[in-house]
Amino acid sequence: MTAGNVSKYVYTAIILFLLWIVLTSTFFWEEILAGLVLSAMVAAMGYSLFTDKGLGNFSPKRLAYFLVYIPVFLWDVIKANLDVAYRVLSPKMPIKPGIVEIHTDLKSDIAKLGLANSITLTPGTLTLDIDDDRLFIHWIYVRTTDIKEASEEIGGKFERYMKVIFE
Amino acid sequence: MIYYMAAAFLIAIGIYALMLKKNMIKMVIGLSLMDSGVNLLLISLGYINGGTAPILLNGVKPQEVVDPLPQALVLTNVVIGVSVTALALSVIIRVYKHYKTLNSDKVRDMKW
Amino acid sequence: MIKKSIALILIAILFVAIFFTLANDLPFGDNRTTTGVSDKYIYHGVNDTGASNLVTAIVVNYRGFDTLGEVTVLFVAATGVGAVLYNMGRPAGKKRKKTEASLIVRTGSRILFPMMLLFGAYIFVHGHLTPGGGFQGGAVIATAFLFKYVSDTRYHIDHNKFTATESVVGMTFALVGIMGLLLTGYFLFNFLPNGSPGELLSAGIIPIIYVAIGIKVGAELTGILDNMMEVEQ
Amino acid sequence: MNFYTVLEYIGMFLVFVGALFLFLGALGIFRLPDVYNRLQAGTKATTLGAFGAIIGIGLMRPEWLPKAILIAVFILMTNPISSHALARASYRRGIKLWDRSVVDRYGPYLREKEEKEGKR
Amino acid sequence: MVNIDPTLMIGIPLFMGFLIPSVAIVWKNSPRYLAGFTILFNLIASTLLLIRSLNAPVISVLGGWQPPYGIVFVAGPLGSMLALLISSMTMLTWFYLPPHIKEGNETKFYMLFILLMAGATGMVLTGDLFNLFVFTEITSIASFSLLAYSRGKDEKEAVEATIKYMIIGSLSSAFFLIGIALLYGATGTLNMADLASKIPSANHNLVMMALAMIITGLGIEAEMFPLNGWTPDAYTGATHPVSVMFASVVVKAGFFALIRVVFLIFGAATEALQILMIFGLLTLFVGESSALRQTDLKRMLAYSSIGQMGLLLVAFSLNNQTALVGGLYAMLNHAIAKGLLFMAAGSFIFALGTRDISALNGMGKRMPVTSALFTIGAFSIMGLPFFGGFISKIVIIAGSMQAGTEGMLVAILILSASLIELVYFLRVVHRIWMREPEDDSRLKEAPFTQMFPMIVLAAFVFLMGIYPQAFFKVLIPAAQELLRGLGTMIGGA
Amino acid sequence: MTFWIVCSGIVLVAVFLATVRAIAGPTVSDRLVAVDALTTITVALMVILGFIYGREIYLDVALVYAVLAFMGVLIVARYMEGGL
Amino acid sequence: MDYTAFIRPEYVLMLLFAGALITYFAGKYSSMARYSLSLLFSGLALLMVALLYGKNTLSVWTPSITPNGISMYVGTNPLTWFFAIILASLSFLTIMYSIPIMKGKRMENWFYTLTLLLMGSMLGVVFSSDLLSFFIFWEMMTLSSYLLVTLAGKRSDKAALNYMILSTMGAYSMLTGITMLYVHFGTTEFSLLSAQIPGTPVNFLWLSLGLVAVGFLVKSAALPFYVWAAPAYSEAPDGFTPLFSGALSKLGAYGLFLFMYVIVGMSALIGMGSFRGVSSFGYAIALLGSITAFIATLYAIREDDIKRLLAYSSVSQVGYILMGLGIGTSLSVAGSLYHALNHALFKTVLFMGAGAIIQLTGTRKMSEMGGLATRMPITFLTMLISIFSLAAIPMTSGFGSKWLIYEAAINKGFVFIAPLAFVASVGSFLYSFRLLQAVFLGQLPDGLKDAKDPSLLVTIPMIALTSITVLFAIVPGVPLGAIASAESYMGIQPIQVDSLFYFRIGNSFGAYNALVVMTILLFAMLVAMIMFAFAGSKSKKVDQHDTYLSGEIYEHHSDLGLHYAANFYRPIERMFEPYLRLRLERTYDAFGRGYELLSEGIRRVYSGDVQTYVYYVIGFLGMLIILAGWWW
Ligand code: NA
Ligand code: NA
Repeated sequence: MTAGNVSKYVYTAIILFLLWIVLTSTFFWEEILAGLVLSAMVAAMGYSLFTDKGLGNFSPKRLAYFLVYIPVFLWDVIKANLDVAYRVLSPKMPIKPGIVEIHTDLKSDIAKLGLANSITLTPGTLTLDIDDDRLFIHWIYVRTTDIKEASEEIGGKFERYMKVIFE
Repeated sequence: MIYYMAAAFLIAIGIYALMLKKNMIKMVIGLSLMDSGVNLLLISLGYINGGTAPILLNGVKPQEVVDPLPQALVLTNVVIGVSVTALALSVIIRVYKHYKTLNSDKVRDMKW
Repeated sequence: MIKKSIALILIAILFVAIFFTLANDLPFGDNRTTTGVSDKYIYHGVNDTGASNLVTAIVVNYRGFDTLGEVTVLFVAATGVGAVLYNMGRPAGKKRKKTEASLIVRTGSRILFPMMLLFGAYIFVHGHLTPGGGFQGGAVIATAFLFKYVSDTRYHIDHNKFTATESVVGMTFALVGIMGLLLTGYFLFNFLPNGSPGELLSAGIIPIIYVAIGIKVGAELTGILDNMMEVEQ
Repeated sequence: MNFYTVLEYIGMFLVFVGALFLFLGALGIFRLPDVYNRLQAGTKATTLGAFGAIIGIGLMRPEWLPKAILIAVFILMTNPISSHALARASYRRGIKLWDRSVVDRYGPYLREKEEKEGKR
Repeated sequence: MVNIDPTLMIGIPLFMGFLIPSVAIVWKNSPRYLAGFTILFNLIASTLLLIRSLNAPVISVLGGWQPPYGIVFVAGPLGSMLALLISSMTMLTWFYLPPHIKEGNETKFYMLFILLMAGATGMVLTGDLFNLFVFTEITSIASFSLLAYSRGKDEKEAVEATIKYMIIGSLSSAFFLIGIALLYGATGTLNMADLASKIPSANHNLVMMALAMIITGLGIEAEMFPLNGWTPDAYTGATHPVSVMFASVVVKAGFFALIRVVFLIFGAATEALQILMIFGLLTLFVGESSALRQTDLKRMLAYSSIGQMGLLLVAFSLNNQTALVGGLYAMLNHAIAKGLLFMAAGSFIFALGTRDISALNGMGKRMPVTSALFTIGAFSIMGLPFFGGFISKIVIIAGSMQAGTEGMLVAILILSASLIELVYFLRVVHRIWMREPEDDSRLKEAPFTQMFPMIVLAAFVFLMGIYPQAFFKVLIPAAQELLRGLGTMIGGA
Repeated sequence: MTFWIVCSGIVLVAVFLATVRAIAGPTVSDRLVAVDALTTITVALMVILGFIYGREIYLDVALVYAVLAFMGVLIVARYMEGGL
Repeated sequence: MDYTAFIRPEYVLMLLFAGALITYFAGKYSSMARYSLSLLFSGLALLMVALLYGKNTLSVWTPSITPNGISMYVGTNPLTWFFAIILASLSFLTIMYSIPIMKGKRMENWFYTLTLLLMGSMLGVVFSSDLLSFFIFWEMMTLSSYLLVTLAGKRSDKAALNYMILSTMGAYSMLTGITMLYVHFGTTEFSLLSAQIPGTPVNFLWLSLGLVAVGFLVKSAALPFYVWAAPAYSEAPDGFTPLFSGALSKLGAYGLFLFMYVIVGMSALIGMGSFRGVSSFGYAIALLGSITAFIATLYAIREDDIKRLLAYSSVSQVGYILMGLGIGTSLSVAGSLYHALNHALFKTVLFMGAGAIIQLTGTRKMSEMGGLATRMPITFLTMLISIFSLAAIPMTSGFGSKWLIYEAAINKGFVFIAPLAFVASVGSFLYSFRLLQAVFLGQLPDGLKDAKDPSLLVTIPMIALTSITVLFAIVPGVPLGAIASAESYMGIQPIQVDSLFYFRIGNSFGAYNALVVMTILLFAMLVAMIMFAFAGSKSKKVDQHDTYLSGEIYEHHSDLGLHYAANFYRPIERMFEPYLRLRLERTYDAFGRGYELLSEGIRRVYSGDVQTYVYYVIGFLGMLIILAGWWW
């Protein structure tokens, strides 16, 4: 077992154990013990794919970015939701849908997933597919069909966070 | 009462699928529907007005809970239903391989 | 047409019969008989078995034998699916001729898979405390594996490992039953202390059985999925 | 007005907003013209709605909060995945865009890819 | 004397069922021997159980919860006898298996095989209605799987039969469960003895509705007309040893379940008995008449089985001791003789490559031993003297005569059906011995391992014909048990 | 109490609208979109009901339901694009 | 050592069953062993049966075999012995006769095994002293005789199957009746049963006795069950037919004697209703017997096939036996028993002779035979005497028995039975004459120029039986003595037998003195023969094909039906043609075919479509639900 794998395994086990604590919401020793055993067992079954970086994910910078990203993202989501709400409620339904292409510089799959999900969750845009660095986005109100512009408009902000958090 | 109605309705729908749908997958779905109906029937049998789930934690009193036995039976029956459905679908895969159809009318080499 | 009307008449008869029998003779909401057995479960279940979840108390303890039977049903069905679909799969090592899943789904499965496994484990470990149980937990575990299949056309399980796991947990369940017989003269007798209700290590043999069932069901359902996924159209 | 009461009111607010968004999402699904647009509404608004409602309940019952967050986060992680999968599958299955859609970059890409694979 | 707890007859097969696949990974041929060992265990256990239960019913409380709160196993003479029948027929079929199951996954076959036995054993021993449902499902699902096992030439028919059987079988289990639910709603209990004591005071409508559901549900398993559409296909499509298991084990357990529910729970409700009587007679005639015109050997045997099940239904619904003893005797005889017939037919078909009856011309010269064994089975089913079927026939007739004028009519109908049966079996036997074969070559007889079970069965057919007292020793208490009802046996709680 | 009635009422209207789409279609995808939304709504509703009845166990149910529903939609989607 | 300890009926049966088994295995390897063993076993059995004369035994031969602890009994008594000795001797002689006749035939080894088995089961039927063993042996007898018929190969298939089906039908009817008796009285042993009979409801007796009688009437080939007989007798292997017709056909009569007179008893029988002092039940039997005798005679007259002719003759003669049996007077019962004996003697000889001739000529058509009298003198002579006996020509024992039966019928003034019997008797004279004429007289066909008598193994049994026929004609007291004791066993007033040579039955009407009648008739015959001898030179010899050709000589075209024998009794046939066309066989065939057709329809219920089955299930449940609402 390489050092990288150990790191991945430990990271996975820790995340799973945290998940367990959240699930049980108790600190009885029995539950903790069960959580440790089960996390260790389950981690063994999935650690190799669960993470690319292993314990590297716990670097303070990443964590900090992650914590900042949450409110930023939520705010975007709420903003965009209001936008969609307006379009849905408006009797004329002011929509101008279409599928545009955008590009990303992200390399890691997990980062791309983060990006794609963020885009999807942000109302108005929906990730249809990813192929390498090309993302196809269904846009409820197409403002531009240019790849560069669209990339910045749709995913730019998220991409910057993702780059730090996952790469 | 609506539960009884729903249970009877599910059973009836299941039988409807069995009697009038030629597609064998739909027939199997009909069986599953019937099964759900039966499960619902069992659950509703054990209900008491104002009853709650029979888990005696957080100060729930025995008088307040619904009859746990039908629920236990349903748990068992659900698994049985899943098993049968899985097996039926696998068999249908093989039927399809040989007959190239799922129409029950056509799958009748053996008769009389 | 005649066929359809006959069908509809029969269905109507059945519907009316079932519904009105229930409605008239088992008035909804107040038919928990006091002469029946359930009062025993409701009033003494927690003391008898140590499980706060009375359904669990019944499923694993009072009527544990049904559950053993139910595990067997699933086992038989899984074996049956294997036997039915035997030799219908793709040749070893060949990938299924199917559209690949997108990167999003694939990557999603990488992250969610271990989490779902842990959910499953959580559910069957707490079976005696929550509405979950071995089957539900097992189903979640199988769902995790299903996610794998759905997101990766090359995915396949290690049959030997699964078989061995299934065997061990299955035998554990049977052995717990036989141990009860040997120790007390009753098959499936709860020979462990009940502990205090509500805690993880309570309810005697129930958690052991539920863990066994959980793993078994998970493996079993996964086996069924594997068999079905491997079928070459 | 103690801390818990405040939390409870915040929670109630969140639940109410959540419910509203659930309604908006459903309305979007009901009203919008094609699968893709409906997905837009369905994913976003309902996810946010559910998120709000669940967190809101968590705030009203703080001992449930961890589990509530877990559920909410799970929804947040899975809903975009399933929506994406649905959209992709719909497109590949040939479900057309709304006829007043303005641009389609995905169709040409798919044809191009098919040709490449066909050559191989 | 060693006592083996009846629950182990379920526990051990389950344990072994779980064990077999793992051991098979390292030792490929182990499933056969492990299965054989398991069956042997059950055989020994059921023999001991039968001996014990003749003195007093053996009651095994599962999990230590006294009835009606827990599940009980109640092994009276009747249940134990059936358990013994099941394990011994499974054992004999085990000998017969090898060449017939080569095409598929043998490990899985053996797992299903012992689980089928366990399921059927559970069906006859359990004293709890819902548990009966669970075991019925185990048995059914194992049967479905074994039925679909055929590969090669018969595969197409096997899967067709399986899907039919599955659809009808699942329908039956749904109705059975509705019946159970209604009974639970009416009485609040699932223990059979407890039910028996509570039903008289329970809501009559509910009980009757439950009865209708249960008769429909279990009638399918018991091959009652018109619920038996699946039967001929299943017998025909199954690989030969599985047909044997169907005729000798599965249907017997299903039939027993039906009878037990009607007799024990409903205290031999006269309405139910009338229904069983009428449909028993119909089953008898439809089965025998359909067999009359068959050109397919296995299908003919299948219809004959249906007819025999009808006979059993009639015998049991006569509801007097003589008829019950006769019915039980017929049940045993049919299990043994029809098992023998299916085995011999399997050997014929295996050697000839066709199920066509006309191919049997002159088989007496080409496969003399198998032909002789087939003939013995046929004679027993036909009810010729010195074979088991004779005794069962005359005892059933005697029983029906006790039922007054209607009984007389029943006797005449039974005998008329018996005449039809005689005709078509005679035609086959006649072909085998009296016709000249088209191809005079000797065919290879089955190997001794396969011959052995057939010879044992033939010996039993004879034994039943010439020394019936041995069997009456068990059957008379068994019939009395049925007549008495379970209610008085373990008295509710 | 009024609050819960109002909230439930809003959610029920949502359920109704989504159900209409689920029945009306017109394509399988449309129905599936509606079902997907319905499952999300249901999860939220379960949590709310758990609060109303004061039983934490509803949360466990909701979690399992969320997992299974997600997989359900995903499977159908993959099936539609020929990925199974 | 006291050998008499072994002279018990159960040992006879064991000997024969073991013998059958031994013969089968030994016979597989050596034909000599097969012949000698079967002769040995049957001979030994015959000897033991003979030594049983005058004994009365009853013993349990099995432990209880039913749930209620029924045991099985065998025993012997005068009635039993009378039938047993006939059966045993015929069996023995038939085996002897079969050795040359069956040589090299299909499944020869099985023939001997089955014959021994049949002998055992026939003796079992008469020895059994309870209902159950009676029925078991009866079934065994049916089965082994069925198998013997099928030995003839494919041509006998249909006949054998019909025989089996009808027999089984009869047996099941019998079983129903037997079970009624058992369930009503709680015992199966004959003497215990008969002790309980008085006071039994009449309806019950009618029903049970009627059901039982059906079985016997089938075996006796009485109306309306005779349809199996002609094909089965004629298609059976030649070695088996004599036994089949001579011995086996008597068991129906035995069964009737047993149930009517031994078990139910005369008084209870009369109690069931009577007609001119004869029990109604018996009258019905007698009536059936007489009609059977009449109709079968008509068929026999038409037959060209020698075995079929004899077969119909058997049916007709058994009809006489039933007639006497049914009337139930001292005279008629004696006649019936006596006729059973006579028929066994002469019909066996006739079938043996026919078998020998068929083997020789390779045909069963009488129209292809002729002129064999000189080539086969022994066969001719034995058959001639038997034919006389069959035709009841005075001076033969056949005359005596028929005379007794007529007299009984006339005595009772049965205006229907007596004339029928008389006409039948005339008929039997007609076909006997045809047989005689067609086979032995006239010209010899070209193929048969070097025909000669069969081997000693064939002729010895024929001579032996013929000698007995002749002997009993002279000393009727010997058989009648045995008959008288059988009658007294049955509770019927026995006929008086004064001495071996002379008997006289006193009654209100008159007396029959065998010696006197015989002497007178013998004298008349002599006169006739002398007249024929004198006139012989004046008679013209006519070719057998000369019937319709006005003396013009044609080539022999027997296939044109121009042979003398082909339309021998054309005028009589023409008379009955319309009635004979309504053959009962057609009805049975139509029923059989109809049922098969019905079955073909019934099995369409299994349509193969699972959905249909779902309809059945739901329909069934719907019906139950409706019933549940309606009945309950
Ligand atoms: Na649980
Ligand atoms: Na979702």
